[in-house]
Amino acid sequence: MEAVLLGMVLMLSIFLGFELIAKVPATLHTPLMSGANAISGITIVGALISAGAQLGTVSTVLGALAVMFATINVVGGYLVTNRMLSMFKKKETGNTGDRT
Amino acid sequence: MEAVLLGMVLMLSIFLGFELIAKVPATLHTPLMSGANAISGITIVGALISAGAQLGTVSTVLGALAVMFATINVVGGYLVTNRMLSMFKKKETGNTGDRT
Amino acid sequence: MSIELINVWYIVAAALFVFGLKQLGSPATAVRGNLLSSVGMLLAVAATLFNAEVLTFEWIIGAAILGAIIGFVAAEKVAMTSMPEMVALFNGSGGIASLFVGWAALYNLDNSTFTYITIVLSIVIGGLTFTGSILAWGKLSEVMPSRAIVFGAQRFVNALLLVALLVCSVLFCLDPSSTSPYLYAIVGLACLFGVMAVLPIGGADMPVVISLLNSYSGLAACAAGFAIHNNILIVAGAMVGAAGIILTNIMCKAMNRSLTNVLFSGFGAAKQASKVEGEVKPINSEDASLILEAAQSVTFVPGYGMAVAQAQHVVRELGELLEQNGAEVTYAIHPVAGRMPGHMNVLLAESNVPYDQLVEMDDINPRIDNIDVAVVIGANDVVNPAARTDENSPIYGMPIINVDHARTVFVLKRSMASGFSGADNPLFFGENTRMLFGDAKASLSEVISHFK
Amino acid sequence: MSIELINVWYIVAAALFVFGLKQLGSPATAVRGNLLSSVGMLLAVAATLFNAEVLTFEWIIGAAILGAIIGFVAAEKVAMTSMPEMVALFNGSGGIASLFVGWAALYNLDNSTFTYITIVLSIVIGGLTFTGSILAWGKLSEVMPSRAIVFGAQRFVNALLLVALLVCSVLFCLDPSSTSPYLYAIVGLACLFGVMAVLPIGGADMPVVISLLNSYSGLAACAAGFAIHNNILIVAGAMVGAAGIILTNIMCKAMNRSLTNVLFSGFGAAKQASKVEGEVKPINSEDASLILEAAQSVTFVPGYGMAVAQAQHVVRELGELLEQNGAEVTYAIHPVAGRMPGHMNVLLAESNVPYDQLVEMDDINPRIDNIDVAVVIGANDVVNPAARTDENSPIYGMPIINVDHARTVFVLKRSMASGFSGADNPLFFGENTRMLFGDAKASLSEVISHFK
Amino acid sequence: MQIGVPRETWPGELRVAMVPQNVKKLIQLGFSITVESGAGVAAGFADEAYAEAGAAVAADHGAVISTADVLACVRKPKAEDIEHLKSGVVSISFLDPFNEQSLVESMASQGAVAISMEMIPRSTRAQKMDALSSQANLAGYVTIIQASFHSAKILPMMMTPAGTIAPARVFIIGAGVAGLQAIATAKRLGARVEAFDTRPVVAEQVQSLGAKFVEIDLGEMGQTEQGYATELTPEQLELQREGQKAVIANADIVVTTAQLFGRPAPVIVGRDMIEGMKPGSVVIDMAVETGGNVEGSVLDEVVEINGVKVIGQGNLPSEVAKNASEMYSNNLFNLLTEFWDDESKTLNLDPEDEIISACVITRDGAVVNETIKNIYSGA
Amino acid sequence: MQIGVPRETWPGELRVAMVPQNVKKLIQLGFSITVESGAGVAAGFADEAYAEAGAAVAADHGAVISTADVLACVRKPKAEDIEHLKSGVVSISFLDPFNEQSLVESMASQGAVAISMEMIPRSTRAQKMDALSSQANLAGYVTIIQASFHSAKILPMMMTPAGTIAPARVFIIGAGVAGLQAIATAKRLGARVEAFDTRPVVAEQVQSLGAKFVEIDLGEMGQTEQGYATELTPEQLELQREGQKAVIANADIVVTTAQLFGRPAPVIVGRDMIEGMKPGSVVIDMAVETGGNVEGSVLDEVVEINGVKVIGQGNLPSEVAKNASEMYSNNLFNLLTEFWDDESKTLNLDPEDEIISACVITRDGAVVNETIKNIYSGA
Ligand SMILES: NC(=O)c1ccc[n+]([C@@H]2O[C@H](COP(=O)([O-])OP(=O)(O)OC[C@H]3O[C@@H](n4cnc5c(N)ncnc54)[C@H](OP(=O)(O)O)[C@@H]3O)[C@@H](O)[C@H]2O)c1
Ligand SMILES: NC(=O)c1ccc[n+]([C@@H]2O[C@H](COP(=O)([O-])OP(=O)(O)OC[C@H]3O[C@@H](n4cnc5c(N)ncnc54)[C@H](OP(=O)(O)O)[C@@H]3O)[C@@H](O)[C@H]2O)c1
Ligand SMILES: NC(=O)c1ccc[n+]([C@@H]2O[C@H](COP(=O)([O-])OP(=O)(O)OC[C@H]3O[C@@H](n4cnc5c(N)ncnc54)[C@H](O)[C@@H]3O)[C@@H](O)[C@H]2O)c1
Ligand SMILES: NC(=O)c1ccc[n+]([C@@H]2O[C@H](COP(=O)([O-])OP(=O)(O)OC[C@H]3O[C@@H](n4cnc5c(N)ncnc54)[C@H](O)[C@@H]3O)[C@@H](O)[C@H]2O)c1
Repeated sequence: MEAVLLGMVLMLSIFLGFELIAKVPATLHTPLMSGANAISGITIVGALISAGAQLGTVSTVLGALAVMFATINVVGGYLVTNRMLSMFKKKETGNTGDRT
Repeated sequence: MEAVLLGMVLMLSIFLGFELIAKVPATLHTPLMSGANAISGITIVGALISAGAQLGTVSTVLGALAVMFATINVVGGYLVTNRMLSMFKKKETGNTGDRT
Repeated sequence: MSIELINVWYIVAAALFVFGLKQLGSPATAVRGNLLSSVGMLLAVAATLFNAEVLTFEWIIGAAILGAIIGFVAAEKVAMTSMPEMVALFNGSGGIASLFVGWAALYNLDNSTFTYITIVLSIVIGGLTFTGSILAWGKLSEVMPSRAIVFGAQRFVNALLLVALLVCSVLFCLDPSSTSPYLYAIVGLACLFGVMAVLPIGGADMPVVISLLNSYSGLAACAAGFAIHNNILIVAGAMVGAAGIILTNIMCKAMNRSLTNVLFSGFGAAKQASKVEGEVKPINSEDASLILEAAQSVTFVPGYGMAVAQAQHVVRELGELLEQNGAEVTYAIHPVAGRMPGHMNVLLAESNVPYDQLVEMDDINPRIDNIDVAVVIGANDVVNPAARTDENSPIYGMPIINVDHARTVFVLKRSMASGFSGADNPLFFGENTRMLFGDAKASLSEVISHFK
Repeated sequence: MSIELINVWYIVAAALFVFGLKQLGSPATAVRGNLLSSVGMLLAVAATLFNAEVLTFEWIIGAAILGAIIGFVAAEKVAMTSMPEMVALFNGSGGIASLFVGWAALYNLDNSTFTYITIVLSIVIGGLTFTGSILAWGKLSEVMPSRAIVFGAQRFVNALLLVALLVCSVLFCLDPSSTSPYLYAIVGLACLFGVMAVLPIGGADMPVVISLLNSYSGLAACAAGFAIHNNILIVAGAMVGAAGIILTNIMCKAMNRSLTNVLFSGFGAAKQASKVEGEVKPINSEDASLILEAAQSVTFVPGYGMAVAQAQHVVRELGELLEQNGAEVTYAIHPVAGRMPGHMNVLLAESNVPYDQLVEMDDINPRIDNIDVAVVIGANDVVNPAARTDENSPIYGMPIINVDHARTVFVLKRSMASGFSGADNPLFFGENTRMLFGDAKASLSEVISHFK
Repeated sequence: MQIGVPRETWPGELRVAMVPQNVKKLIQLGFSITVESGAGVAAGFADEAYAEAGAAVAADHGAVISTADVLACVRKPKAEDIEHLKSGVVSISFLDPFNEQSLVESMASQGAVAISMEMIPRSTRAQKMDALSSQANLAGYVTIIQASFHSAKILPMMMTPAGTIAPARVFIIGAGVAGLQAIATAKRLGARVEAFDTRPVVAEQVQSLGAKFVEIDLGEMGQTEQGYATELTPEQLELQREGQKAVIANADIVVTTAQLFGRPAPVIVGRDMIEGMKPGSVVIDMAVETGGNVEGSVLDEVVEINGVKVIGQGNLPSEVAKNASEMYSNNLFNLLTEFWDDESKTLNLDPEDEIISACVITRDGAVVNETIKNIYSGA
Repeated sequence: MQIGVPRETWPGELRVAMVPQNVKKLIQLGFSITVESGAGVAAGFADEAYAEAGAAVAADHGAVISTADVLACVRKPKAEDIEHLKSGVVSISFLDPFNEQSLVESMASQGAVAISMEMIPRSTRAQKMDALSSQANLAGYVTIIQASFHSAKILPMMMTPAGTIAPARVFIIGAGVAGLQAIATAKRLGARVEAFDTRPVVAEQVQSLGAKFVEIDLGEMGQTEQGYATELTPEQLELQREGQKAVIANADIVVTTAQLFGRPAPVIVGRDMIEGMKPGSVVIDMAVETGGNVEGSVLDEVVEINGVKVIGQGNLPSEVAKNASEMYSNNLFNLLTEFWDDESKTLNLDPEDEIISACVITRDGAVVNETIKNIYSGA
């Protein structure tokens, strides 16, 4: 039953993802991509569980590796996105550097 | 756990509902309301379960009543919506009868 | 069918609802959207019938057939003009159905407190949706007086009702049982509250109320879903609930009202009968575009401000958009508008406004009562009703374009400043006047951008 | 913390992701959006640490600190201009993390077949995201040649790879074990496939590829979520996956390409070097508006068709919009455009185009190479390159406005019909030409409506 | 009441004070009207049209004058007609009371109620009777038509196979009613238009027509309550001439409209400036009748100075006599109906009314208008 | 090579064949240029400007004529000048070869290469040399300026306190180059414009300027390869006049531009139609020089018929002599540079070239142009 519920969750999430990114100005494409990339680092949650669950050394090592990579993704992703966005705040219609 | 999962489902559904009805032309307000009303007749599913579950006469009678009312809502709702919409097809910019 | 398989079907049904709702939002796909969502409903119902818990069918079949016939006949027979009240009735049935589902769920054996709370919610929301919808129907179909019904202690009574409802609910949840007296109290109070909530709302605001109640009936279904742990009820109910709220909000905006204003203006009216005057009602460009979209006749009244803003091109553009939208568009030119004779003509000719859409003051005034929206673009003195009414005004006696007689007036200017003559303008405080502040060209461009 | 409570926090985190993504879509709120979503991430991580299954922390802390330092340094040190490659690298780490999570999940004891399938999915998608991203980084940072790399049997090799991957996956699922040799085969093949998929794509298309890989890494997380039955992974992963697909699509449109064209044009190029000519590439108004939005210099080239369509007002309006958007806008007037001397001047003056934006043919031609988009509005003969190149053309020798030298050319006309002189126009088949068919006024109005 | 509409005899005057359309309406209100034969011909209104509208057409000038209760003229009545006027006659015309003391006084002694159309106040309420504005408006249009007629250059820009013609540069000095209409007309024809006025408030009005306002700092400036400009000091005038020099040198067409109500016009374009202009350019002096804004301009003549045509055409509204007559006639009609008492069928010229008190110059045998009285007694 | 630019002596001709701007460029290319003193004055180009541009200014007309290798004129050379021409001189002008047989023949016998600017083909390539178009374009503008100058009505609409003035109705007959520019100018001034042409293809062009095309069914119609209209049969002309009647009666301004290349213009506006118009209206006959489209029009005069002014002003481009000269001069410049051989510093007038074969009338002592030869031998 839980798997099915998760299916419902999946379906709703996909729709929501589609709807959210309906009309985005071109200048935001790169930051948006980067921001979404940071969110996809959510796999860190899985990594944490794997690394912490003590299912054997291999599993723990794999988990730890996963934690490291996922952390890179999360930390780097959010920071980079933030840097990109703070560029916009300064010069409002800055069309440079974000031509996609 | 399941209740929590349902909570997740709830959250996603609400967001999705918000996102879906972003910009709707005025002419469609009434049909859209009517169409949404038909969907809210989904309570029929609950009614069916209540009516069929044999948890005692009271429950069954309540369920049956619920089935009846919900059916009215569903059948009437869809049909009425359809009638409204078929009006539009005929005269494209028919601004009459749908001023909200 | 296993409960898992049923739920897979529910996912499909939910997806169909999503598609359906989405497509209902655009004229080109609305019919298809309605069809999709009805297929989803069929799927959901069919899958449910395979539910292992569903044992007897006699009751179900009887009730369903009865309901289907009633629904069908009602939907087919109703005149096109009384659709809204019909929707109200259907909505009411949905509400009471949720109430019953919640109630019936009390007879389940293994309910947790959380479940009881959701049961109470489904009963309360279902009940008030039911009676509220019936009342809305009554007002719309003029079975009962459609005006706002208000009496002195209304606010107080309503507050009391709410408190009572809350208390009963808590007491019930503390000791839930299908025979608890609080149960009946809750049902009764909820129904009563539905009536009380709709009573003070006038007939003209009913579509908004119905939309709101529609949102509630979705929430009721959602609550019922929690009560019986049913997925599809939660998804569909929540989605409709959210969509309904948004839609209600859009409709309020199109009427140039706020939701609180719609719901509570009745109360306000009871207490302070004639305080309306002297209040400036600003409007934003988005709401303005919604109102213009619904208008069937629009007249533009340009003045010196249009020239200052060099807004003639955007004016014509908006005019063309409105015409394409089916509205009748005219440009009413006051002889002294602007700062030189024929000032407006020069500008409107430049922007290619057809000569036959220009009308003189004497031609527009007799029919201005039938104009849905008069858009005053940077004009002031030439639409100043003080010229008719205020003997002390420096422009008393000058004939003006009586935009204040139009159904709605938009005034586009940057501030409350007066015009050439320096006279104060009571038009800005009119009941049916909305001020769209800002440079006329910028404001109109925004209005146009909202007009897709 | 109970698993239920953790999941409640997950719900909150998911809601924050939704808000975050939504707000990232608008310049005014993007910064806040990113913040919200990072708070969501923090919540999710924190809640997870309370998970009863998480027993040891040493590994975690070490790995996390290492990862955080790397991520921080990389993000802070990277030059503004090499952001895209940095995003690619981060994305790759996400991919390989998913691969590891899936792999580690093999060591769970009570996996169902369904779970094994999702494990394989998370490994495959994670793996190809990883190598694909690394390669994309390589191409962008010019560590390796950025051009499309193609070789003869590429298609065949790729097909073979896919089949092998599929076979191994099936075999693995039939007899899943953490020591199955198929597991290693799957990992290897997935990584190889990632490389092969990105190899034939040119450097200029990399942003699209990164966006697509980004979507994949979301899907990998989602698959990993199923593998370990974790809610938030599914929600966030699926949402990012869907958003990524949409975004990829938008980006393709803004580049005036289709996704398949981006992904497979390299293959095509390998086989048929010079077939490009003779093909008319239509464009729709929405895509045209996306391209115009990104342009920094736009020149309009009006011709007789603008006059026929009476499109002068919309032209000016679009010009103004583009200027507000930061683009430099000019109107290049050919001396014989239209049907009488000065025809274009009359119309553009009517619509109030400032005189200093009008440029003569001899002034625009030397700098037309630097124009991002030349918009040809109902002109034909005056932009016909045959006048330069084709001695047999009736207009051979007439100087023309060399719009074919601009980076992109839009031609707005109703058909492929020729102009006054009856000469065929090779411009319409140009590599950088897009035809926007339809009445010029209608087309431009549509373009404007997409320009919010 | 009997309205008399004599034929205008002023040299070059083509307008008529009342057009058939208004004749008809006035007769419906209860007036009776006599029109001198041929009065409207020059403006395009034949005697038959008047007859059709219900007026009596009389060949005898004297009869029209002597039977009228209301005498409707464009120009001031001739001195020799005054003695034939009925006592109590309401005489409406551009009376020019500032310069016509003897005429005004003879009208007073004849017992006429002399209304001077120039003196209609410039209030929002009186605008429909404001003939000065209605005629100035047309005059502004005419200046540009005249200028383009005489110019060796076309006004619009043209990019053609035979080269690009730059738009003409037009400079308008004085942006009152006439100046604004001149701006609008020149803009319509595609010229680049610049304008200057001593009243800073009009800068916005100039821009509202899409033209450029030339900024010249003259120090403290003002306008009277009526919206008329105050006179410049000699220093200010010098500043203005200095500031305009460059603009004039670049201009293909210069139009001066700077009139000062009741006073001679200031000279603001000197010979030196004209000599600085390109040959083939045109200067139009709208104020030529009140002394001229342009040095060397001659009334009703086109003078050529160094290849520059200086046009001193007077009575510009008369150039579009048909529309000018219609508008003047409408002004008169609005004036008459505003004060017409429908019951007693008389004109009710209440001396307290602010319009009446401003525009009625003589009444009951005396000069009653305050401004005029002051000037006469001062002079 | 020596270019001679004599002063134009044709009565009323204010244009000059070469303006200083082009003089400069031609000298850079290797020409030398002599300009007769005073040649450009009427168009606004002083002798000093020519001198500054590098031309020699000669007071002696004879010298300019006799030294020239290329003679650049607006109008055809005077008969008495022909004998002084160098043999082999290239003479460029509006030669009017259809009507000037003896002049053309004397030029032939003098050995001149006579280029007729009227005969430049109307191909897209030749458009930059097409003086007929460039001058017709300006003439179209001038017609409306003249019409509004003479009209008793203003062209734009005005809604004013003194009543609403309806926009003038303008009817343009013949929408060629001049007619289209007339439409554009009248539209600019705010008139309601209608137009008619016998060639149905121009309906779209008329609409592209925002004017209305009057539909009159004349049966089968056509145009020549060059885009000129074919002549109407008498029945068709009658149909046209019938169809136009109502439009003309309503019009305030009528402009006729219907010329037929090389043939007398058809009479399309009869006296009856003029009499049907309102007094104060204006009719402009652009074809007056080739016989006139309007019955009663007189060259260079304003005739009044029943209160309607019929204007027969000839040589309209000369009214805006400055721009007209610039454009004509540009056309000449384009012609010269198109065939200038930069190495040999000579004009290379290849008889095979389609432009040269069309516009060169005489060469090597004979009339070489096919069309003209046929007409002369036919006549
Ligand atoms: N027609 C003539 O010949 C003539 C000649 C002289 C005087 N007048 C007088 O002028 C007046 C004409 O009346 P009217 O209604 O046209 O003008 P008005 O009464 O002068 O009012 C113009 C209004 O436009 C607004 N405005 C100015 N710039 C604006 C901008 N950029 N965007 C939006 N609004 C702007 C101003 O309000 P904000 O400042 O709040 O924006 C002002 O209240 C009459 O009193 C008339 O007597 C007429
Ligand atoms: N300037 C002059 O004085 C003059 C005088 C006479 C002739 N000419 C000649 O005219 C030509 C001018 O060149 P040009 O480039 O301006 O015009 P063109 O070559 O005639 O081309 C005009 C184009 O506009 C398109 N069009 C027509 N109506 C349209 C509408 N409503 N919406 C969108 N497109 C429309 C037509 O294509 P579709 O049918 O496919 O839409 C046509 O190909 C030259 O050959 C010139 O020699 C010029
Ligand atoms: N209230 C009303 O309804 C109404 C009606 C008509 C006119 N008006 C106003 O009255 C004002 C005067 O109108 P008018 O056209 O009759 O004025 P006018 O004919 O007396 O003067 C013409 C213009 O010349 C300007 N001027 C004077 N000396 C100048 C100088 N040395 N250099 C440059 N410019 C100089 C004046 O400021 C004025 O704008 C205008 O502002 C007009 O808007 C108001
Ligand atoms: N290819 C080119 O580049 C080029 C250059 C210049 C002109 N042209 C074309 O050549 C054509 C002729 O131009 P033009 O102005 O020199 O012609 P024109 O001066 O010979 O004639 C003027 C117009 O009068 C019309 N006309 C003739 N008889 C008429 C009648 N009875 N009633 C009404 N109208 C009548 C003609 O059709 C023509 O449009 C135009 O279509 C023009 O576009 C082409």
